[in-house]
Amino acid sequence: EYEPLLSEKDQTRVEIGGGDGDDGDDSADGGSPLPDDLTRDSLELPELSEPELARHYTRLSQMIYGIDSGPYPLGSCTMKYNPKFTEDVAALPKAAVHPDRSERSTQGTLELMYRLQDYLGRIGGMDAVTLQPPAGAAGEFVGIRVAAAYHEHNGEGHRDEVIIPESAHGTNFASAALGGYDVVSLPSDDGGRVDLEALEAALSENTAALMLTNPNTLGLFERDIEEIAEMVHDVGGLLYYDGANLNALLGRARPGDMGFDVMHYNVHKTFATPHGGGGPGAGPVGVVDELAPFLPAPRVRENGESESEPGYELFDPEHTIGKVHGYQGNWLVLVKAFAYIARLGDEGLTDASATAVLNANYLASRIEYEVPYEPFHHEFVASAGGQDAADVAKRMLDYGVHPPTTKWPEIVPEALMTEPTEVEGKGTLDRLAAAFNAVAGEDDETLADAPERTTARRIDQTSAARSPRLSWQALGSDEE
Amino acid sequence: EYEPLLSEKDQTRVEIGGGDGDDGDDSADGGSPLPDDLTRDSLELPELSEPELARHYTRLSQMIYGIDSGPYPLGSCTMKYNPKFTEDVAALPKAAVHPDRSERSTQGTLELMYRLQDYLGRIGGMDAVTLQPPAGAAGEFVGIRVAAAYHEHNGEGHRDEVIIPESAHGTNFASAALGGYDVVSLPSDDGGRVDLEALEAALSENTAALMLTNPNTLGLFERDIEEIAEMVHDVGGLLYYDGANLNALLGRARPGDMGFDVMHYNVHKTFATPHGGGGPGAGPVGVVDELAPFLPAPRVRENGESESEPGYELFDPEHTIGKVHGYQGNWLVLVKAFAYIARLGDEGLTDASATAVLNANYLASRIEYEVPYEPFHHEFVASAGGQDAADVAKRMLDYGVHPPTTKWPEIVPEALMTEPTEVEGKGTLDRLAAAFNAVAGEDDETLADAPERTTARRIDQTSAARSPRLSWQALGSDEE
Amino acid sequence: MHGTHTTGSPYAPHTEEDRSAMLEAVGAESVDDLFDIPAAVEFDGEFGIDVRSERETRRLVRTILGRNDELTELLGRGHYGYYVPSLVDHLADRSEFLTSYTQYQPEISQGFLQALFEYQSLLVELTGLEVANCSMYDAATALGEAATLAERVRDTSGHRVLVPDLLLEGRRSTLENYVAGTDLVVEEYPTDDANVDLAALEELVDEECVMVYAENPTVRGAIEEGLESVGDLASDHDALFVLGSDPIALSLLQRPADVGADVVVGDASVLGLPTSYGMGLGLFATTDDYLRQVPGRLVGASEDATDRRAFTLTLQTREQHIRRERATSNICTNQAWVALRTAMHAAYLGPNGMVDLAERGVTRAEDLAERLDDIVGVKAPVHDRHHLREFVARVDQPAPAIASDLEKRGFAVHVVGDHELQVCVAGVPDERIDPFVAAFREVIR
Amino acid sequence: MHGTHTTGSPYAPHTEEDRSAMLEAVGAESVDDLFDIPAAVEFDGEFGIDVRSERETRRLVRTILGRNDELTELLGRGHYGYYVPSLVDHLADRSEFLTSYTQYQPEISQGFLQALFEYQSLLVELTGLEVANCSMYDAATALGEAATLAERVRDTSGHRVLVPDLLLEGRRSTLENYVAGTDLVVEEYPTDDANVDLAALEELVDEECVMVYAENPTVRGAIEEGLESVGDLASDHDALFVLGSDPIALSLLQRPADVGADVVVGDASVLGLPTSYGMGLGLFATTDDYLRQVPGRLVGASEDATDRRAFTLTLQTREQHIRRERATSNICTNQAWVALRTAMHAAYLGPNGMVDLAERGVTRAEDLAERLDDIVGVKAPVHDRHHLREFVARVDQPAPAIASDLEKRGFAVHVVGDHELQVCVAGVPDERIDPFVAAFREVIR
Repeated sequence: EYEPLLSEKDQTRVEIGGGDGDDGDDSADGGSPLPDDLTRDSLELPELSEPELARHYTRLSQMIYGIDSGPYPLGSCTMKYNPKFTEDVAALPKAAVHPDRSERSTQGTLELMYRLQDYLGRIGGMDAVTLQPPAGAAGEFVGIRVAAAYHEHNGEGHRDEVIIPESAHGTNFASAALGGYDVVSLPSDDGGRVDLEALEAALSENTAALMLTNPNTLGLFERDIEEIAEMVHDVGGLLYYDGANLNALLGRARPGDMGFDVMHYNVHKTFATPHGGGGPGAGPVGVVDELAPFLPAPRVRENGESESEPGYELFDPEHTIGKVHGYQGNWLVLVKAFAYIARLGDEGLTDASATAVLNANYLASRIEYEVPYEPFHHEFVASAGGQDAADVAKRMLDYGVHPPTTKWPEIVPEALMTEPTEVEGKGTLDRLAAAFNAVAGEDDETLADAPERTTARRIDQTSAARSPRLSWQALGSDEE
Repeated sequence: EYEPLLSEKDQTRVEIGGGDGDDGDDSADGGSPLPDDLTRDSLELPELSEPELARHYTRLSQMIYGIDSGPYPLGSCTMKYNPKFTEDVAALPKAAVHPDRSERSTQGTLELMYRLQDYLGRIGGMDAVTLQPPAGAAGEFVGIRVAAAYHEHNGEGHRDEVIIPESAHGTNFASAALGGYDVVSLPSDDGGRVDLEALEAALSENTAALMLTNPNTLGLFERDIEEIAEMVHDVGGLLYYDGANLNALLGRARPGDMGFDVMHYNVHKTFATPHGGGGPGAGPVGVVDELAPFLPAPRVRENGESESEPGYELFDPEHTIGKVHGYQGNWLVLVKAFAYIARLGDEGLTDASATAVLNANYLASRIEYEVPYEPFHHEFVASAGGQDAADVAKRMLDYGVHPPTTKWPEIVPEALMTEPTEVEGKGTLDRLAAAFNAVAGEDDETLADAPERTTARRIDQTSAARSPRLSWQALGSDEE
Repeated sequence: MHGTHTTGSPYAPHTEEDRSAMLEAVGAESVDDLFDIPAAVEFDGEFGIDVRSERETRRLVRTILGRNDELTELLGRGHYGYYVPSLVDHLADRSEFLTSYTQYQPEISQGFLQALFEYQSLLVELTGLEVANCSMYDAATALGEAATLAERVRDTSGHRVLVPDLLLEGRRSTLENYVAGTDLVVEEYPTDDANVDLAALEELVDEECVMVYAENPTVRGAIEEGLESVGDLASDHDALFVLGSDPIALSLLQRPADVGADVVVGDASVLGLPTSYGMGLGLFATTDDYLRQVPGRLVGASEDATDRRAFTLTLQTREQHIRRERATSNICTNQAWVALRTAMHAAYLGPNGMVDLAERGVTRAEDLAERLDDIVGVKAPVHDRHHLREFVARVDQPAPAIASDLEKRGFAVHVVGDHELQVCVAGVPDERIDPFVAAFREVIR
Repeated sequence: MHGTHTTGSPYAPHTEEDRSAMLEAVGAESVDDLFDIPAAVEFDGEFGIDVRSERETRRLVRTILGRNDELTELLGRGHYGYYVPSLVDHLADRSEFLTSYTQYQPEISQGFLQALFEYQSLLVELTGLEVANCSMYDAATALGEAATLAERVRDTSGHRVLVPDLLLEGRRSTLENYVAGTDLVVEEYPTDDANVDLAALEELVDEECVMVYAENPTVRGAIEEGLESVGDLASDHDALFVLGSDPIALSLLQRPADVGADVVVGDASVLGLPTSYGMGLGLFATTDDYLRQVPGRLVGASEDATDRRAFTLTLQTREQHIRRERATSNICTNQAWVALRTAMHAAYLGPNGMVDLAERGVTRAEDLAERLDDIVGVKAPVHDRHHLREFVARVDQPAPAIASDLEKRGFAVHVVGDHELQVCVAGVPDERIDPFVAAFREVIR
């Protein structure tokens, strides 16, 4: 059922003014405490009561599919169950501190950050970690900036190219470009992995870095990773690890051990922090020792004042690139990630990856769509074949499940990029496979008309983009 | 969409035993720490993971209409918005204390109870209050027991009758009966109020008490209340106030001022604590000074140790009836009620009643069904006339609103007992009226087939009662 | 303008224009005109309760409750502080569960009805009895209801109700109130080393008894060893055998159906509720024989008009809103939301988790008793029994002084005799045990 | 057996039988067979991270964070601790909001899309500009994005970006990183008594400028008095005028559209988020002219196949997942859930509440400054301006020592100069003001 906009429920205009700017009791007589030339004239917004708002947002929530609604197999966007207790720890009153407080009075916050830096370092095989980047893409940008600063520091500021496989996440390209680099796109080989010859050709003295996802977006492990690392390092480039698919490898392999110099972690993908409908996320970055002096400022370290009861302090890395966020990133998200890691420990983390890989393989074995590339790990990319992958996704909505990521990576025609994660049990995977297979047997017309059982039917994207209406103000009076 | 039972998702049987009862390391070898003859053989229940449970209960919640879903005009069952912040205060870690702790270490709990006793006394015009009854009906029972103890104490143990108007809540009759009283049922006069002649006839030296709801279940104020009180008191009886409809009178009239000797408060109805799908509630009882010595034990008072910083202690009233709950009732509910009262204060409470009465009158003026008795206050009873009131209710479900209480009180044929409360705005009342009026224009067949847009269609009550299936064990294998 | 609301209910959405329009529609000049209250009983005073903002109110409650001391509670005796998983809070707090009314309209209440049906099923498995209602207030009131049920189904001339001499005062007193309106008389039978004194009970039971009540574990934490004999004694004399227990104990100890229990009562909120100053959840289960005499609400399966399974409150003709003074109980609002929480917690644990939790209650109590027993001047446990989660310790010094000294060190225990303390491990974190033993050593010196 | 789970992920539902059946289905002996990792890079070590129960983990975090002192924070400078009503927590925490992904499938995401559309509309009203995106990370990154937008839409030879000398270091440094890959150069212009020094700015602005940035209020809490002139200066030289502000300030102060702002950035989480160590919500609004150059996500209205209004992410061809290295920004995951909370908080306040909150920010700051000014050795406010919620005070003694002494008494303030403190009233409860003034008096002696 349709829920009116807040503005369709109420619009109240408040006139502002009457103030002369004197230090008198303006607020008492309803006038503004500011002179008129410093204030706006009026403000017109909805004015509703608490019960009305509770109903509005309750109703809106009912028109959203979340991880507690069912499986969410969005490839490379790992949507796993978000443990409820992590909300409780992030809501602790002592978590609510101002970033400008003294280090002395925020030892708890600093200790938690220190411990999380340490955990992440161990998990990724990295020597130093910054928690500042507020999302994965921000982490990529930090990696790019760190690489730039490193090369600059070494008198190699001429390096102006970043090499990225064609099948990589779009953010890789955009982050490299934001960092001022030219992007050299790398084709895949027949097996869906990095083409070593093409890489050889792409590498040069202008190479600043190669950005790699491993397992890649097809779920394939880049088996030649050692050779790739050697090749990149041989020309003086750095190797960047996109952490989007780290959930495949926990406890089995570490980017640091594969020769990566710098990496980001996606805490919502790997460490189960909620995605919140599009954030906040967190994209900590780990680096090898050589790059640590370039990390953003500040980081946290022990202050060495007492051995029995360690204290913590902030410090600026020697050649820091500065800041990429006004403060220290998405702190409340970091608290949840810390709690998740502390809950699972070695065994839980390792099992999460093992089970995620088992789940992907099992699900792939149950569906009728072809999966051209293997052996995949935590995700696989099926092909919708003669069907339109986007239509397949819309039709899957009618079966009560969230569809996979579609039409990407482009190496697979009509791609259905599928990642069930470890939290789906066999029964759920069977239901999910049944949904895939039901759609596989349907005709194009049915698919094109889908979805038909959802809150909204198929939404017209073209009209949305052709005549953008981005606010209730833009809707026009006929709609209000 | 159908949600399977937990038992349909999993059944796991755990065998118990292997223990010899020695104080050895039984648990280490998997055996029971108890000898077999003290344990059961096995336990068979569903064993599911946290994500599966989150989805189960999320799905179940989606099949429930709550106060945040829309209006809930259940007459005499006041369903008003439950302020979210009251959940926060009830969840404070310091609210979680054990009832057997020392008074010294639970001064916070005792102070809150003391203050709530005090608030309730002022609101009801009562001299002493107990918070122990865990629901309204339990409050009634306390009132009945207190009356019995009082009469007994005065050598009037022979009084064995409680007079109750026909239109009273069912619990009045049941509570009086549980207290061992014969119930004398009192007809209404033509105006829907207490028939003074009938009351005169019913009163006698055997009268222990008259239980009265005011405004009564028709929403009418018992204008003769002073005379009624005098009549009851003249024969030595006590006057009991059923607090179910107190939400009509806050700040306008107090039971104590009307001559009532004892009353209960329904905290969910008057003070907005959530009803939780059927509880927990709380039914504090207030009494005049004369009855205070008979209240349940213990109550809270200031300990008089310090004037500057008052302390609190528990005490047993001199002639206490003892306990009606193992401890002190539904403590967490009391915390919420306290917070609500402290938030609203005099002005908020008074306005709540004024607005509740305005809302009832406005809604009644908008609907096409006849409302035979007036002037009503916070609720009114319309008649479905030639329609079946229960069918009307079922059909209203199809219009997305919760229907009123139906078929009661019986004084109105096919009663639609309606109480919108103060939290519904004009717009919502208009929508509610529209639902009433849409149904009013429909034929019996449509009504009999209703509801058709709900999770479940009309449910077969007869079959449910004729062959009760009260557990998944009773469902039989064909259903599982 | 909610942030600064100073007059009126903050939860009423009305604008002044709304009020005017509504008054006009009903033909009144002001809201005052709508009230029909004789002047003589009108209230023109004030309550003297201040209006507060939401924030101020939260601070007020936080300040008041802040006066509660922070103690590690080794307390039990009917109310337990087991850890409740976060899942329970988050799911039970969904407003659809929290803010709905009793399920009088089952078609829009299927979710809650199913959850309560699952709760009833949980109790059926735990007790082995066929029928469980969907809640009473607490263990004490459930016991009272059991007695009135016994009177109804055993309407001979008998009127004796036998309960153990150790019965908690709150339960005993509540029971007395519940039977005050009946001919029943509550009598005690003695216990022997914290179990039923079977020989004494045999002496006491006769044809005048309508009910024999026993608890497992007993109030002192001892596990009953003669339950079958109690059941036999009761049934031999046509008395109901009513057993008091709880879901964790029932996960491990003898199944009530196997020892002849006719009714099981107790507090089911050992699962689902944290320590909450005695707020509870009355468990009530019985056999099919007494189905139509059961107090309280029952959820049953049925079908809807499309023949799909659906749930509904059923057998409501037992209840007060229909049968009035002839109802099986006066209960109306019960503890549905707590029952929901209990079912959630049980489902979270699963049978393995429940048995494990009970078994650890045995071993942890045993271990702690042993450690206290090592202290000179302490004997623990006093009773030569198996214990579940709590036990009695004898101290040479006066028990109240010891308890008070322990409290100063941050620990709360029960005083149950001049030289007897009761100590409970339920919900106590492992890492608090060592400090407790250390504190005990200190105060006993 | 979740209560005692010691191996494996506690959030994976698999039984051993499930695993076996699944392995059989995929034709593998063990899960190890499914991994295709060369032996040389296999990890055979351990992280050394202990497994903990849920309860233990909660206690661990509580213990660690417990080391944060409890202070009354009179802190601002870009991050504010306004009281967030309970409604926001309870509704935003509904799992449908909290656990859903970006709305790539709008048909099952209408609720979130509508909430974000309403958030965008809120910003449109507040700024008077036509387009607002549905979030950036925070104020600093939004400023960085504004600069790269300026470079794109002003692709003359110009490369100068002018910012105030008082600009917060975190914003300045972030901006520097955002423009590091461009030809842009960030330069400072001076301020005069905590407002833009218009004369100096006029000297500095030339045709090489692509952007002039100013904030209202300024970082020292002073309300800008020359914004229109700044706007004129910028537009006279074809530079973008980028204004930094926030929803509370915007409720009361001059409307950006009225002073010629081309872009508004800032931290919108002043509404919706409590103090959270700098976590924020990047506000980004601009004019229709730059619609197709906007960074980040946009929600638009459209129709579904039945012609009913429906919402969807739109103009995605600007974004990285489609346009890759030619995208308008690299942002993907943004701060959607915080935007939801901000919209909720704004809706809770309504326009009256928002204006009132801003006005009280003016009067309370004024009042507190006056009270501090009464103390010998203190001048407050230092700047002869109107202030919103914070101001600078000059102290005769060294400011760091004063701040440290205040901290010992439970109050946190900013040190912004050798003899300058900055004090903020936002979110500070009224009853903490007297004790603060008293403490200030004490430490100044």
